[in-house]
Amino acid sequence: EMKEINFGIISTEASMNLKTIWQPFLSDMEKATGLKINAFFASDYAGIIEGMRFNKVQVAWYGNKSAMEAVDRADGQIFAQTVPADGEAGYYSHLIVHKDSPLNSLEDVLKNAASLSFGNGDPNSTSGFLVPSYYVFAVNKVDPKKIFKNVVSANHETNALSVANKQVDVATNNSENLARLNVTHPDKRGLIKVVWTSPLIPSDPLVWRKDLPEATKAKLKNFLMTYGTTGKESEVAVLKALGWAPFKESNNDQLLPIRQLELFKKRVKVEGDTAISAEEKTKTLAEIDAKLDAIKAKI
Amino acid sequence: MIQIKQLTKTFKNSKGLDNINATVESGEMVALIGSSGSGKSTLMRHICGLMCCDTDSGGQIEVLNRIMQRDGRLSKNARKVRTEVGVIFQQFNLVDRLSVMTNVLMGTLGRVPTWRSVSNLFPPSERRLGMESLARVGMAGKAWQRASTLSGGQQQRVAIARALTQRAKVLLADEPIASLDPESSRIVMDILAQIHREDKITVVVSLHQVEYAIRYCPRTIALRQGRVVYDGPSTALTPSFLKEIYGSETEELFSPAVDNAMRQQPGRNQNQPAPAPAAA
Amino acid sequence: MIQIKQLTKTFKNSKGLDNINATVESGEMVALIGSSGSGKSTLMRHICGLMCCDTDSGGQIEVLNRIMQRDGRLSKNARKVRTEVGVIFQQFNLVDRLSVMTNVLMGTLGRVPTWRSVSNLFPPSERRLGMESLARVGMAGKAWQRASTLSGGQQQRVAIARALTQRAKVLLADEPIASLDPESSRIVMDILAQIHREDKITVVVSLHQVEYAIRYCPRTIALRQGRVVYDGPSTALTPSFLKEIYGSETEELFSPAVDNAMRQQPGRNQNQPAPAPAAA
Amino acid sequence: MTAQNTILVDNRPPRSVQSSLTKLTGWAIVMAILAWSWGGADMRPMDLIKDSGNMATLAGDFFPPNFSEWRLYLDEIIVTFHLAVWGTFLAVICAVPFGILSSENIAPWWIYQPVRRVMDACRAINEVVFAMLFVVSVGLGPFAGVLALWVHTTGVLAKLFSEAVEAIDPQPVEGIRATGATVIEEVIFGVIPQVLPLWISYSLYRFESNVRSATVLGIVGAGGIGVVLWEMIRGFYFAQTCAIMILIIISVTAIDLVSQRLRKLFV
Amino acid sequence: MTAQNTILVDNRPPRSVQSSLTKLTGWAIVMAILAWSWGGADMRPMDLIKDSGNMATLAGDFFPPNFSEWRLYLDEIIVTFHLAVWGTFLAVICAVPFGILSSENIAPWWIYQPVRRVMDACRAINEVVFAMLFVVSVGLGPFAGVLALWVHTTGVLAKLFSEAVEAIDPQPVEGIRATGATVIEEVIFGVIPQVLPLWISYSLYRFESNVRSATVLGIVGAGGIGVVLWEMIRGFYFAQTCAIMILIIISVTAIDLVSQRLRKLFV
Ligand SMILES: Nc1ncnc2c1ncn2[C@@H]1O[C@H](COP(=O)(O)OP(=O)(O)OP(=O)(O)O)[C@@H](O)[C@H]1O
Ligand SMILES: Nc1ncnc2c1ncn2[C@@H]1O[C@H](COP(=O)(O)OP(=O)(O)OP(=O)(O)O)[C@@H](O)[C@H]1O
Ligand SMILES: [Mg+2]
Ligand SMILES: [Mg+2]
Repeated sequence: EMKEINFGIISTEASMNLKTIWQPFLSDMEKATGLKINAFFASDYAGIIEGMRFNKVQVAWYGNKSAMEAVDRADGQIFAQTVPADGEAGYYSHLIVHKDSPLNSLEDVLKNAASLSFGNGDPNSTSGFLVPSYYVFAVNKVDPKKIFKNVVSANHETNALSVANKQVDVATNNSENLARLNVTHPDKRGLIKVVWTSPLIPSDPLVWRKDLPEATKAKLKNFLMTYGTTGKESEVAVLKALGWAPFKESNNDQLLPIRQLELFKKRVKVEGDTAISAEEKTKTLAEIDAKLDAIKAKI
Repeated sequence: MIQIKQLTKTFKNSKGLDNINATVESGEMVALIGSSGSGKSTLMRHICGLMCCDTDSGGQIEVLNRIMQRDGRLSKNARKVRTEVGVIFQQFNLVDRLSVMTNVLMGTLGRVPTWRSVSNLFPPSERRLGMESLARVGMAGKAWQRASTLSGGQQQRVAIARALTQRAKVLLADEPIASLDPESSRIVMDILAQIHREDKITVVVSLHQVEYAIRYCPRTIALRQGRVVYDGPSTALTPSFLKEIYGSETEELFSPAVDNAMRQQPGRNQNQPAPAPAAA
Repeated sequence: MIQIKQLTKTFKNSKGLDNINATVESGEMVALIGSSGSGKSTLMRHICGLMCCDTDSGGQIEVLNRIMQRDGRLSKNARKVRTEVGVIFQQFNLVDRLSVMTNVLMGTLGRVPTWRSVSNLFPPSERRLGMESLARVGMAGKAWQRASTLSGGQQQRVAIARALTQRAKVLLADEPIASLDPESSRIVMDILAQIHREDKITVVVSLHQVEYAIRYCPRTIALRQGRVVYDGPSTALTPSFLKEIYGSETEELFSPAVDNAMRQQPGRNQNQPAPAPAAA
Repeated sequence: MTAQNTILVDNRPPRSVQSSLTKLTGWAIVMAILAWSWGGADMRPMDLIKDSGNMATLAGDFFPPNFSEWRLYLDEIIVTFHLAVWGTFLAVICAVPFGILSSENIAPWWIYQPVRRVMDACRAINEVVFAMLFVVSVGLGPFAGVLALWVHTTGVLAKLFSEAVEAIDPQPVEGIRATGATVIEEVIFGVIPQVLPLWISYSLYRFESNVRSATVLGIVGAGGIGVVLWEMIRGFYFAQTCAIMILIIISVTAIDLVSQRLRKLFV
Repeated sequence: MTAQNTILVDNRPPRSVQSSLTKLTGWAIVMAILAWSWGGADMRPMDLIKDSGNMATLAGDFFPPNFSEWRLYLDEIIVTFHLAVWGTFLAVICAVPFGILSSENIAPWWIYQPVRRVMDACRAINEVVFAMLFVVSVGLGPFAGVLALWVHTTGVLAKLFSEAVEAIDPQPVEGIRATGATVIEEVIFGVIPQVLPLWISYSLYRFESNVRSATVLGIVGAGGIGVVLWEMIRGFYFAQTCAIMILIIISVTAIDLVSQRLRKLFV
């Protein structure tokens, strides 16, 4: 039986990790579970995941990509999922252009690509990189590095502002980020036009270490699943501040679409890799395809 | 030439100068004597406008009939006036890392346009003048050496060359021989006397030893605790007379203090033996 | 007491010492003379084991019958031997930022255990000895002052006090009066002579001026270009004799060179007037 | 005048009590600050020993380094170097006037106070934050990094430069002033020759630091090896991370050795 | 012996040609490096002017600063301060022996070479990487930050310290050696008193830098104001970002002023 839980919180694509917003939620958690909750906030997931791997963090808040790493490297297991306040099951990846741009659809973008500059997302970003590279580029069998006039990569914030400032013609972004921009800088948001929207990306998961004592797991799960559903005004308010409705149960399968994309990305990379021998290449590709098939079967 | 009126300078705890009134005429060579701390350097620094006297004390200094400072404020054209006053400092005040020649050319800054000096494009005529000045003090051979590689006596002579290059009408020399051995002292004083004679420059030289004042300067001004206690012909300065106005401090003025080297002033070595009575 | 055999030291371009052989008996007071660059300091540094002679030259130095160095290698117990040799350096070699007292207590490092010295817990008996040594050189009043605030002559005396505190049996003094005025020189030489007399300490003192050697030391060793050119009674050192063995360099040995101050060695001021012939 | 040849016996002159009191207070304050910070810094020295095994495991992941993509790393290191060169160069150019203007002994207070505050601001804010800001205005890539290093380094160097200026010997400057020189001439002939060796030494030192700092700028996409380094760390490719770090160490050491040589030439 | 009282006229003695050649070569190399780096650093000075409007707009968003949550910021700044205090303190303690052991004039080459290389490595690797390493052994939080600062700062200070040691006057050390002192005594009484003022000055300087560096450690969860700062930038809360930056500037400036005072006491 544990007395203390180290709770890691990173900024994900969909949420911020400001201590002040989280504090009421964390104290409610302490009260309800009787565990002492030590919260740690970080801007980057590497530290939290390594911490979880060595049992310095027991429960953590992740984005999809980082949750995948946590499951693979750090004995993590997804057990719950947030639900955005608007009730959607997740968020979307976008391609954005300036309001005055003549581009209005994905076709326009791909057609005029040779004269456009493209702001790609951080390679670790799900919505900024992974999703568009599959649904926009891989599906259409083009390589962004080749078709665009030039490509730079940055985080969502920079990409949004770069489009608003006309420094790049097209960029990736996501619905959460644009919503936040709409609150803080409506004028900037007004300068941005969405030309493409992806399929739904599942919302942020909560991950715990597999080897957590069952009793502790039960306490945590019980708290999360009931939070905000018992009709307490205060709890609803806390969730609202975090931008959420009550939580939903979830498991590692949440990651399957993401894994699919990740594997696909890997496959493209191996295909284009000239450094490895043809024999090795076919072998690796076969492995990847096998994994892809396994995922397809699960879905 | 130099007119000093009601000059008073108060330092934090003490009076550095106390109601000094003096006039030096054109073409004079005046010695300024006084024991250590009597205010010789302070007076010199006021004359060349590096220090200002007490505000609203009514103090005023005119050099070449132009006001250098009044009431504790530098006059607007102090910079212009300074170009007419050459100063030789007690610690030479050369720039160590520059060559001897560049140091000497600093004397021309007052008349060379800033853009020329800053881009190191001194006119050839000025360069020639600098070299001539160095030759006059016997330092032409060291023109391209760094100032820091010179011995004390040589630095002193470079400082004189700088003042010469300045073509100043007034030369202030603050204890130019304080850190030199007797032979070098003689050489430096001879050079000053020669400049005074040949170029008709007004010279004010502060000295620690009365013997030199008597030998080289017709007139002496003596300071004590910031006040003028004597102003008249140097020949009148007999030991007994000095004792009268100085009290026990006389001894120091006449025989070089043995314990000077023992004072807690490392890096400043003031023991001069009795000066050689014969000039070159 | 000190035995030097076949000592040769080659610097990059020149021979610093060239086959020196000499023996100093217990209780002697020996002067080491020679012009600048003749190797006096180099010899001293070999005797106290701060420098090693050429390897495999057969050179050897014994102090108090224990080997200090042989064949260019320090002996194992060089550190122990060093504790018996007090050294007064040409530039005093005090630690500026420590107090005079701490500097003097450095003399006890050879016998005080490291843990005591490092934690500044010198035994009271050693502290008393340090204070007595300071008193002997007339510096007890400055015991808690920083060494950097002392004048040259005072620093020299602190260096002597350090050597006294070391209770060394041999004292090496390298030009202890080179940077002092005549009065301070006399004081310092008197102190050395007194130590020699009262404590029966063997003293080797290097000097620039033969007059002092004649006055204070019965025996003189003269060096020239790293070689011993004279070893015998000081009284035999007449100017004509010196001229014979030294050639034109004699002059420097007898009358302090006027242009010493003009050599390009700022910070080193060697002009001593003729020493006062009367002792205290 | 009195030759102190007499033998004074004065067994224990009054030791300066005040100075040892000051020292004691100083130490007490240091101790108090350390104690106060103990809690805030969450010091748990025992944990370090207890779980050092974890660290060994993690460090083990770093070895053997994987140099398979060394060409890419090398290219990026060279970009990092370029970035540091220009960032430092521009900063040195700006730090000269700002450094002089923020020196007490040259500028009047109504100039040096505001200039210093501006420099403080440049210094206080991290390069990465500046990089973020510049990325927005000039777009992604090394140029934003150059600008960020420039602003931050200007703040740092202006301070170091002005400290050197404040420590100069005033006498040569007075010597020049007395010839009737203008203020600019005083600075050029009196101040700069005195501080030049120190300035060069500081600039080289900062150049080295900037090569290191440039590796962090990658976090926000401002070019150089940093981008690759972070990608590797985030992807948990520790063997590659190790290779990159080794290359960084080698190149920083090389720069270090060269600049040490250069410094010796000037000082 | 010859009193140079004669008047020599020697109009233009041979100016040292070699030194001006060396200078010219030096400048040529600098220019070449700058030119070479131009492309790599992707210098686009025109963009800076062209897009200065963007920067102005962006800067405009920062004002007026929003201090509504200043208590949180202040708490975090204090944690950052604590972190820097301990990181620097531990580093100073370690830098003393390592600095001495990496000095050419004290240690033999088979000691100073390896020690220097280790210190180079500590210096070349970023604090953030170290923070990651320590997170796994001591867990998340400020302590990991302290350890990271410690290792990195030890590398930096050891180098600065050893530079000070290499510049000492050897004479006092010889004076102490000649009394038969041990090597440790030589160092304690001969070396340390000479370098202490400089060491203190360097340590205080590094402390200031560490307060600034500590703001980056937040990225990996090592506590301090850094986390908050990053979140604010990420979330486009520029008014809050501005408030935080102002607080950082104020506290760094305050530390600066205090440490300047302290430095003057010791030097
Ligand atoms: N800037 C200053 N601040 C405070 N006191 C000063 C200052 N300059 C000079 N004094 C004091 O003014 C007095 C006169 O000093 P000054 O340097 O003029 O003496 P001096 O006659 O040139 O002595 P010396 O022969 O030693 O050069 C001294 O008591 C000195 O301490
Ligand atoms: N470390 C060294 N490296 C090279 N040459 C040296 C070294 N030390 C001394 N010398 C040379 O050895 C010679 C003897 O020097 P030393 O210092 O012993 O002379 P000295 O007799 O003490 O002279 P002075 O009276 O000037 O002190 C000189 O030519 C000197 O340049
Ligand atoms: Mg004076
Ligand atoms: Mg010598």
